Amino acid sequence: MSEAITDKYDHKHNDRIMLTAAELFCERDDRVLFANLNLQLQEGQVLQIKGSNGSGKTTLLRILCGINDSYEGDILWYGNPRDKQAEQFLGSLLYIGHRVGVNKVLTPLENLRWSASLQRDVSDAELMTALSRVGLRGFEYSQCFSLSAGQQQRVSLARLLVTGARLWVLDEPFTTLDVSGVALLESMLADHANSGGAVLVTTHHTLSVPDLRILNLDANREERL
Amino acid sequence: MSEAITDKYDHKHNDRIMLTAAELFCERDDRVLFANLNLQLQEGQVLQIKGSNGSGKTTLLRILCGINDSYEGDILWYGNPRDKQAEQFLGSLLYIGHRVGVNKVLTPLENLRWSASLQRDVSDAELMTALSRVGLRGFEYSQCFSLSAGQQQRVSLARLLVTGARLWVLDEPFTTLDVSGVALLESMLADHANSGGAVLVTTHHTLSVPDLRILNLDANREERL
Amino acid sequence: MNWTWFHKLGSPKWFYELTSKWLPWLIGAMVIFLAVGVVWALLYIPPDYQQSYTTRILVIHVAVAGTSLAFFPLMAVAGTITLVWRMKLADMVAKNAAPLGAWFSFITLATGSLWGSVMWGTWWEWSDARLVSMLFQFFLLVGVVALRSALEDNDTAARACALLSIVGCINVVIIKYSVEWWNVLHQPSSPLSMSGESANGPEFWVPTVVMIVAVYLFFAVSLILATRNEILQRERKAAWVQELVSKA
Amino acid sequence: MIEAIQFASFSEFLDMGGYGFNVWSVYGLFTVFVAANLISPVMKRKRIVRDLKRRAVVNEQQSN
Amino acid sequence: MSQAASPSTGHAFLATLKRDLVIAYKRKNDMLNPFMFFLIVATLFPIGITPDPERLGEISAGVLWISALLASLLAMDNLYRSDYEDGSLEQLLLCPYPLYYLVLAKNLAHWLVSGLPVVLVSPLIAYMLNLPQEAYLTLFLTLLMGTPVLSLLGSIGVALTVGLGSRGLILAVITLPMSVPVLIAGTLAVQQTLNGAPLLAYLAIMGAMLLTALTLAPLASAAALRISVN
Amino acid sequence: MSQAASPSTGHAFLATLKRDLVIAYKRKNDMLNPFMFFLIVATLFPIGITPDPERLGEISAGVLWISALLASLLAMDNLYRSDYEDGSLEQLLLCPYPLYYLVLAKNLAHWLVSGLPVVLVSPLIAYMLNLPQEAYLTLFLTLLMGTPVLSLLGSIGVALTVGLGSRGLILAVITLPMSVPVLIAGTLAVQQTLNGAPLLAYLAIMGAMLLTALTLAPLASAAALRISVN
Ligand code: HEM
Ligand SMILES: Nc1ncnc2c1ncn2[C@@H]1O[C@H](COP(=O)(O)OP(=O)(O)OP(=O)(O)O)[C@@H](O)[C@H]1O
Ligand SMILES: Nc1ncnc2c1ncn2[C@@H]1O[C@H](COP(=O)(O)OP(=O)(O)OP(=O)(O)O)[C@@H](O)[C@H]1O
Ligand SMILES: [Mg+2]
Ligand SMILES: [Mg+2]
Repeated sequence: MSEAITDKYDHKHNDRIMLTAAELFCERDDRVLFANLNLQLQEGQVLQIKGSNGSGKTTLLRILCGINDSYEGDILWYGNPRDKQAEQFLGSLLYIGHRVGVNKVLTPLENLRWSASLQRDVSDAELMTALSRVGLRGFEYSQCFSLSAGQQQRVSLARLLVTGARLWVLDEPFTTLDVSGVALLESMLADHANSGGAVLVTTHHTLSVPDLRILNLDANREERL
Repeated sequence: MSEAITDKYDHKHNDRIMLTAAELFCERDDRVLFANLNLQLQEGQVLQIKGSNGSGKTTLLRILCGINDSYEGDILWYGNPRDKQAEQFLGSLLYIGHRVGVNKVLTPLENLRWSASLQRDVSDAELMTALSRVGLRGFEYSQCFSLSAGQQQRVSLARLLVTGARLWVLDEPFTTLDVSGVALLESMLADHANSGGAVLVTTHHTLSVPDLRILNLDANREERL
Repeated sequence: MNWTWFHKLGSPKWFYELTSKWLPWLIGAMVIFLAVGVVWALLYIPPDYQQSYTTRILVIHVAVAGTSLAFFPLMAVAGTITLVWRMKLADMVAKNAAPLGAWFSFITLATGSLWGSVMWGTWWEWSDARLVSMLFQFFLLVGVVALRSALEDNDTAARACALLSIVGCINVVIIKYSVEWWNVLHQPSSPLSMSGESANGPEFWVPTVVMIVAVYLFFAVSLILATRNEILQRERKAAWVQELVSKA
Repeated sequence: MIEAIQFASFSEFLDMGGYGFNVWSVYGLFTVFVAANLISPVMKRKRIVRDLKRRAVVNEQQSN
Repeated sequence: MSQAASPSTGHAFLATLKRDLVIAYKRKNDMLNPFMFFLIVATLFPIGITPDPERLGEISAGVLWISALLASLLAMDNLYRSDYEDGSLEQLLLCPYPLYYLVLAKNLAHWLVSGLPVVLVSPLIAYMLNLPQEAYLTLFLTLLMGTPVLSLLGSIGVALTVGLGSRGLILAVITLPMSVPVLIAGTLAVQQTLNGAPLLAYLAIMGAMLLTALTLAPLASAAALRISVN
Repeated sequence: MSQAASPSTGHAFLATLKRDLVIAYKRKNDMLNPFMFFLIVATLFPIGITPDPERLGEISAGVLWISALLASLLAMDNLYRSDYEDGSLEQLLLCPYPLYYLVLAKNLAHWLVSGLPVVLVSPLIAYMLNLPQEAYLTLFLTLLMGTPVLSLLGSIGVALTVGLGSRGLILAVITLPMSVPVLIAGTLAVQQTLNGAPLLAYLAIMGAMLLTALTLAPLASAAALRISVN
């Protein structure tokens, strides 16, 4: 199946290939999650990772970001080993995991200000705009523990709007969003891809994003068996 | 809007009305979440509560169950005040919240055994059957921290199969489930309703369950304004 | 039994209006008693043959110390009302009583040791039950304040603090008796016992009584002022508050 | 009962029979204590009223 | 509470007890740590205060009790925390049996795992700290009766603070004053035995404390849990 | 580490420092509690050991140091816990700046909030425990230099244990042995001052400890965090 995906790539634009994973192998508790997994992500692409519960989506994302390093295989960033250029890689990466990184005591604004500062310098006006774009106008100064589950998720989505990161890695960002939230996030993904960024996203939803590519971990596994 | 819903009720079967909420009012941080909210739930019904993020779905469920008691209004259980017959009410209730009540250190089997014991006496064979029905065969003896997000959610769903509770209250039970998991849960809801149970569920999904009734908190709010 | 008076008592509006009427009188009385008490104590109490002019400390100490013992019972009663009847007013009083009580306890400790340094030649004495139990009353009150500020939800905080106040009230009593008992068995009764002070004549106890009344009045005024603020804040959406504010 | 004023001179008054530090500390503390616990609620009340007024104005503007 | 003695309440009690013991067993440290903490804190004193055996002997009873108290306090944090975080506490509250018994089951499991080992190792540490021999039995018995009281009291504090982000310290600030009477009774008993007083009177007092705590503290904890989860 | 001194690293350092101070300020107790804990634990000793001022004076230096150590230990729990639980820690690890500085910022904020108040109140408690007057300055200065070391060392322990369900105790078991040298140096300094030895030598030792901890401990903490989050 690795070929199946690789074949679709546009080999003329190799310099636009951001992230490459080659021959990834990961096993947990004696269960092989994936073996021989290859994937490439180009600028301007949205790649959805699908798979049944426990198929290894979260694990794959964490491996690609470098949070988890119990894997075998190569991960390349613009053609060179990712770990050799950690600074550039991390400077272009934004990861939002299952746990979204929102402190409950701080307000949405304070949370966003700190997250942004880890990547670049952002003015408060920009932060406020981002917050109201994700539907948190009026909640900028409430402490986050008093927000609903979906509202907390929205705080983390505001990070997408203020970061300069080119590569977004999102682990189930749709879970608690309502219909308008889902539409908003889909449009954000499309915009990002349009402007040359790339997105890696896991979700069980059926995404409506133009030119969506899908990697199905279950298929990968079945083929292997 | 209260009439809108009430009118649909089958007034001949008043003795089949499990749960009634009359004139519920709740406000948090000076924001009125709902006022004048009326709802009735009969045996055999599935009621989905909809609403945008922060509209008060979670709060409503917790109020109905009695976890949260900062509300005004009356809640009746088979026509009598809920709090006067807490034992019967709690004996017929199963609540699964955002946090699903799965201990990470224990195995799915141990988790389920304890949850079940809080309601009734269940044999291990029954528990194992329930676990494999929710797709956790082979994971019965793994510790839960090593399960994926969706698998942990499935552990909590197994409780639905072993409890004798007539009223299920589920807060966003679909979030991390894959396609097969969603189908499974929907069939479980339908079965439960068929056998005379009742379900209160919040989700942003479009549920495919026969005879689904929907309460939209946003509509409620707009009408009020 | 007719409970209307009870519910009326629980109405913040009723309390606010009632105290509006009483406050001027209370404040007036407080100022008079404080002035008379302080002037009398400082200028007119004759020196004790043994304690010289330090009896002037005692005037303040006794008044503050006596009042500080009222806080835990007050908070426990208010807490019970909060837990059982959910009366908002009781919690508003309890909320403001805790920090004020911590202040009172602290001043008791400070004036006590300022006097102790003269009388006993030491600022602090671990073997005295009254001192130790007062110190722990201070700790417990700070604990209540800390818990209040830690819990974000008003309703949760109210009930949690109510429970802690009740437990704490019992605890202060137990600590006091256990320290007493501990020391009685430990060593011959402490030579530093506070009771049975030199037989003081009226030239001493009259200003003391004046001061006690003054401090009680001050306690009432301060607590009422703080509670009224609390009412304004929590009832800010009520029509009568908005009307009141627009006139202010 | 009220004897004469107990001090002949002001410096004697300050000295309090050698215990000036203790006596004046107690009265100083007491003054701070009373003043703080009266002034702070009064100040707070001013703040609250100002805040509520501002809010009322904002609300009015919004509803118009 | 009408169902108090019904077989299913007992069933839920046992299931909860067993669950908590299994969790502790799986975590392993839960059992080892209070014990290690007790050991380490007790050894801080010879280092920080004095290594002289005679002077150590004089302070050893107090040091042992204070170490036990702190160990018990630190161990408390585990009592309801993970249940709160994963939502099990809501299940507990929504269970049709009286919360009193379930809280009691949790407290019992907790003491078996964190209090009992401390009591069992205390003679060893007493020896290391040069406690006079006559006091061993008293120390052991008072700790045996006193540590459950500490657990039961601590449980109230944990229940009140379980929803807070910053834990540990506020718990200590609430719980330590409540433990002082136990500390006094315990050290007093040891001291008096050294002075030749009869042991029984002190044990009676400890027993009374334990009984009172057993009946009242779980009620307070249960109420506190309801408040915290709200 | 090539970017170490770039303005953006400094920006991230300040932002993190400020964030942690704001969180502490909002929680309020974070600031009050280490202080109260220190006070309360220190009062347990007169009650548990002896109220006799003379004997208290002998043990007071040790008691103060041990209480400070325990207060610092208990306060540690807040350091990375909530960041781990809400996912902020992953953000920290995936940030392009050297983790060393960010960890240092978090440690600094933590000490300012929980260590400094303990140092400031120590003379009062020293008085209540009847510490001989000549030792005040030494005690104060050694605590001022010693508590940051305790924080920095504790940070390693917290970072290692941040992923564990049962906290508190395992942390203590890891951290306390590491803190013993600081305890020894601190109490020794006080003792020696009482014997008339010059203060400066001890301060130099403390200073050396502080410098070493400042350069090495955050590196160890950073590595430990990477391991824990994995
Ligand atoms: C920090 C030290 C002290 C504390 C915490 C303290 C505490 C108290 C308390 C709580 C009371 C109120 C008792 C009541 O109204 O029933 C009181 C009263 C009193 N105190 Fe103190 N005290 C301290 C030092 C002293 C000293 C040094 C003296 C003088 C030797 C003293 C003499 C008195 C007297 C005469 C009374 C009033 C008489 C009585 O109610 O027994 N106190 N103190
Ligand atoms: N502890 C709290 N204190 C104050 N306000 C709160 C608290 N919890 C929730 N709220 C407020 O109540 C509102 C409703 O929250 P709730 O969690 O019920 O929403 P929800 O409908 O479940 O949303 P979601 O779809 O995001 O889960 C939110 O606007 C939130 O700000
Ligand atoms: N810490 C761990 N230790 C051992 N095994 C683990 C651990 N974490 C995950 N696993 C195993 O790895 C597998 C994949 O987990 P992962 O979280 O990546 O799944 P997922 O595809 O994200 O599933 P979901 O859709 O439920 O989120 C699971 O079967 C799980 O048992
Ligand atoms: Mg996942
Ligand atoms: Mg919700």
